[in-house]
Amino acid sequence: MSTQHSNVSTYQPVNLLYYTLQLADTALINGHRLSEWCGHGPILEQDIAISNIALDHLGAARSLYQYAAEQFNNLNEADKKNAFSSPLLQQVVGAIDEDDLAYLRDGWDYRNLLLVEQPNQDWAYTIARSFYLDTFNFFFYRELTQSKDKSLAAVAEKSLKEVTYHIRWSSEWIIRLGDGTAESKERIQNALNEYWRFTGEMTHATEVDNAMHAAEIGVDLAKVKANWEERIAKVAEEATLTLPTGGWMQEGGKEGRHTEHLGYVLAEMQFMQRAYPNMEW
Amino acid sequence: MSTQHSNVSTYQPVNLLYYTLQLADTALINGHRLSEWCGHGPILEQDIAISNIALDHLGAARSLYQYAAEQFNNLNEADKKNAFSSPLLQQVVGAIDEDDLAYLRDGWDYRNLLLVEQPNQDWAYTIARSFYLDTFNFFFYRELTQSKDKSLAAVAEKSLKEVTYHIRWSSEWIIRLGDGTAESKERIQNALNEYWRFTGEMTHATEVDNAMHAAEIGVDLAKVKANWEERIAKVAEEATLTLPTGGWMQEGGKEGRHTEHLGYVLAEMQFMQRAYPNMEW
Amino acid sequence: MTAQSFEQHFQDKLDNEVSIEPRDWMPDDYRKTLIRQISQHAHSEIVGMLPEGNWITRAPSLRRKAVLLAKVQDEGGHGLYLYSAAETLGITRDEMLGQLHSGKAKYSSIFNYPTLTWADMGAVGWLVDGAAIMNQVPLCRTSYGPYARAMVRVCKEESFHQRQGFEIMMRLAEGSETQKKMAQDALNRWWWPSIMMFGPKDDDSAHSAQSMAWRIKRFSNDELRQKFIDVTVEQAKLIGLTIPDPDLKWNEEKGHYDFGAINWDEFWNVVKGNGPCNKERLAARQNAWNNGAWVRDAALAYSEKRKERAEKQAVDAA
Amino acid sequence: MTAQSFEQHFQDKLDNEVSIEPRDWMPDDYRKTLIRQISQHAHSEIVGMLPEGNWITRAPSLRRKAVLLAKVQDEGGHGLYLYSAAETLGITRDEMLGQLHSGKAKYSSIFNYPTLTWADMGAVGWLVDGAAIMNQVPLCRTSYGPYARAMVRVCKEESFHQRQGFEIMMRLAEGSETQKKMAQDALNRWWWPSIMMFGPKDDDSAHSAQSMAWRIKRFSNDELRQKFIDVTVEQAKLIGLTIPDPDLKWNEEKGHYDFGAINWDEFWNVVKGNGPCNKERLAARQNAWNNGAWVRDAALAYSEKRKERAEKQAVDAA
Repeated sequence: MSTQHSNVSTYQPVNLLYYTLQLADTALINGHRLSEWCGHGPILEQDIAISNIALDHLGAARSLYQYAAEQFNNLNEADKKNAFSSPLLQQVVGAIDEDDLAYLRDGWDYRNLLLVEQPNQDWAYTIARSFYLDTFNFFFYRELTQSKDKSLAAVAEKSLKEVTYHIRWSSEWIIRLGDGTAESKERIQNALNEYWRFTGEMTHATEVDNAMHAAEIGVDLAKVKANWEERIAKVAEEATLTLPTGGWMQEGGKEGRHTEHLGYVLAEMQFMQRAYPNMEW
Repeated sequence: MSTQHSNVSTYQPVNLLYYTLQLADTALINGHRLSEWCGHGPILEQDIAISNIALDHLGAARSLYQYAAEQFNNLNEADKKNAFSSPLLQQVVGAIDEDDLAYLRDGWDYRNLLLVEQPNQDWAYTIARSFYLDTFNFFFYRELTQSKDKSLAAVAEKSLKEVTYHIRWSSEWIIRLGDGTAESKERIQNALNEYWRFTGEMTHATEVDNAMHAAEIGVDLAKVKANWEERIAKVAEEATLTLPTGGWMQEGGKEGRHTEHLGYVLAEMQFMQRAYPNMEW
Repeated sequence: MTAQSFEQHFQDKLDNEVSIEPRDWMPDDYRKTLIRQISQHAHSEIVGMLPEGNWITRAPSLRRKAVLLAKVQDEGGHGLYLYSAAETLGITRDEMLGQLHSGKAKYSSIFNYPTLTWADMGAVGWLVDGAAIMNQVPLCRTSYGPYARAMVRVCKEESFHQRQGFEIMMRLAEGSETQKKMAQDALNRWWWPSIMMFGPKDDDSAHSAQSMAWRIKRFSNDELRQKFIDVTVEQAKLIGLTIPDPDLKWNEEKGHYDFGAINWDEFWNVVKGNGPCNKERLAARQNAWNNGAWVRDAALAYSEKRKERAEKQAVDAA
Repeated sequence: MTAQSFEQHFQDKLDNEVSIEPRDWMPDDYRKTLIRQISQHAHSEIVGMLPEGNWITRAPSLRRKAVLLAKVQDEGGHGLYLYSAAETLGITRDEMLGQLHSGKAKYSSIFNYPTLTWADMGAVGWLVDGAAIMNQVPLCRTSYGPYARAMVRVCKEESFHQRQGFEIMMRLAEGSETQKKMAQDALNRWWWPSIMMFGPKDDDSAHSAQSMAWRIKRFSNDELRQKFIDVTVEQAKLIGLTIPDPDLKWNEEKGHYDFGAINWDEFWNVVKGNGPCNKERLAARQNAWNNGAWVRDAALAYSEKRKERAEKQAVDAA
């Protein structure tokens, strides 16, 4: 992929890098969580389905990291030095690649949504997390196909096909659990309530979001928000569930301030690259 | 501490290093598992007690690692190169210290008993693990106070005081759970049965054990085994529990072949030293 | 004695700085206020084990790991002293824990912030324990005897913890670029929550006047906060860290630091349950309690069996 | 037709290499043997997800992570084909899973060994999938149609997995000293269990003769084992790894490798449940099943509600 944003005026290279990483990190960490189910699902067909979805997110993350690495390698030296605080990433000699971004950044350089780093707990919590995220992704990537940045637009185009399946899958599970047994209804209702506080961040614009939207690279989050709200309400109604409204929202993920869970995810995910540095696998 | 084994004839420096690490690694990993309870215990007094025991193990591990580091630093270059396979430990410039041994060795260089890397699961499993280990430690360290290696004898002397408390604590809990409610009896019986297969390794002599015993540095594991069996039988009887007998025993820990659990313990425990190398804390 | 003379007697003790003891008469509201305050303090110790407990398994050196584990364990011990002190007022530990788990009882809001890096172990020790000590030292002379005596033990250990925390920060501040950044980042995140630990401004503090009269409280929130800021700013300077308050300025005239506006919306929001970790902290305590139920049942059943057997033996022997 | 003519008809099909299909008559023992073999094979796929699943979250590169996750998912898919094939013989998936969870049904013992380093992902792919393919390719022509067709799909994917495993090993073998050691260590641990995958020696194999006659089995255990060894030894040479068998030697006369004595005590011990991970593997499957019970209940309840609603609508509309 090549960078196609020369015609954009309000654009700053580091903002585009961070914007790309928001998407990449969310995809990677979400894929990580979903992949933890592999071999442990409640029904064999669903074990396979959720692993498949994890693979989609991992694939999207890889495309985005490759693009982010390319951007980073094109930064001037001062921007390169300031882009990340992770010491091992700063020590990489020469060009960085997708794996350096995934395996050598510390938590404070990760820009994923807080929602996706929350633990799986049980099938209800996993479905609630996916439902909120998949619905967001669907409308977000639909907008992003119109990005002036051709690389992001291309990733969006590909992701949209996958997300169309994801949103159907998680919505159907919301309905099945909500309109299933008394136990499943209680469980999914609790999970939706618990994770509600992580949903505000998805459509609350950071400085990076605003800069990228102004540059017509990023999307209009207000528009995504309206669509997201309409859609989740519709599904919840069919599922005979009640969505929370308002309330305090937890934020910080897109700016590198995370919950206590991310540290454990990274300790596990990055262990090999850190214990066996500078090797080819 | 200084090395006091010049009068021992069948002695090899690397064997003493490995022997010391068997003890150090078992203490560290056991302390790690127990420390996971801190803040999550079933009763506040027991939360404090188990953290205290974890501290004892951590303290013993530190003394032993300090001694092991001293031994390693005195090895000839060929032995140094072959002692461990962990690349980052091999790259340490100059003398190594206790932290290098704890944080830069990979799983295959760890020599702890398999028993102690098993997850806490619940209070019953934790107590069963402690009961088997504490009883072993009590008789083992009692013998080790007679070691010709003055450093190990000194550690044993200090540990024995602590272990005398540990064995009382875990034995009392075995009795309390065994002779408590029907539920607690079932839980502790299951846990004792499940962890039985990791007990053979404690008193089954490896080449290193044999060499150190021959050199009058290490202890006679057959003697420890007899004492261990007698004591756990007595406690089990008072607890109205039935100990398993015979059966296949899992081994390998003392030679670096572990269960799948150790990798996760190390990924978490070593994360900082690996993500932020060469720093003082 | 008449009711009035009981009250007079109680007031005399207060006036003469004589301790009120468990069997002494005391006004109902004094008792209630103390139960609320001591149990809240005990809960804070217990919940306070969680944010620091989060780094025990990941401490960067064996020495730091041992010190941290010992510290968190001490907090459990403080909880124990304080629950015992509260029990002398006629409430059981189980009742107090029930109130914690149901959300009825509060604990210090500071523990609803996450510990995100190792530097947070420094910041928590330095700032949070530092603020706690400011609050607690005067309580060593509080009017209720068991509480005052518990606080003497607590304060001794807390000041040790505070020094350990400061030492962690100092080490980071003199370390690599990354370590410096880690230390500054932790200070940035913990500074404002720490100075909120002294509670609302005096004008907005609900219980203060009565508590002062009862000698349960001995200095006002704002006095203690000012003292903490004055001390801590100097310590930050010493190790080259920057307090994240652009309005912070030495006021020669007052002999104190002026500081910026506190975000009280955030404070009340966290108190209401919307802090970053309120749900996680409470869930962790509830899980420990619920998962431990069968263990407590077993311990109780066993001790009853033992008692019965001892009684039966005594009877048989008779 | 008489019972005898049913049997003759069945035998004719076998003799003429015509597939037996679900609705065809077949001897009870043929049916039982197939159910046992196919379900055991299906269970092996499902349990086989666990040792490799253990490294998905820790794979050392994003590419390797994606390939591994896809592979483990494929194994789930194989389980699905095979459960379906077994169901055509008149047993339900739940019955088969019940037998797995109770310990009545077996699965391949190889999955009771732990995966201790990343190199095990290479060794498992190369050796375990390699051995599986040797066993399974002949089953593509097995007499029972649904089983044969399932195996065609399975074998296509397995040979892909085997190449991926070998590629991991190759990369390690040409890497750093540590990587080479990792690869050799994995080969040392997986070699003997892999060659035990072909089952006991022909003399000691309980079901072999009848299975051969039924064309459920087409080559003997020892034939397949020899073939696997001959192929794999050459591959190990190619990447500079050493087979951990001092007795291994090319036998010019036989045109095969001679190899050392297999530790059958270990084999039977692991079959009996004493492998390093038997308890963990079974517990993982039981937990997945038990924790998923409410999910399956919900799915069933929902689909029944939907059906009822559809029927009611149909009635209302009529």
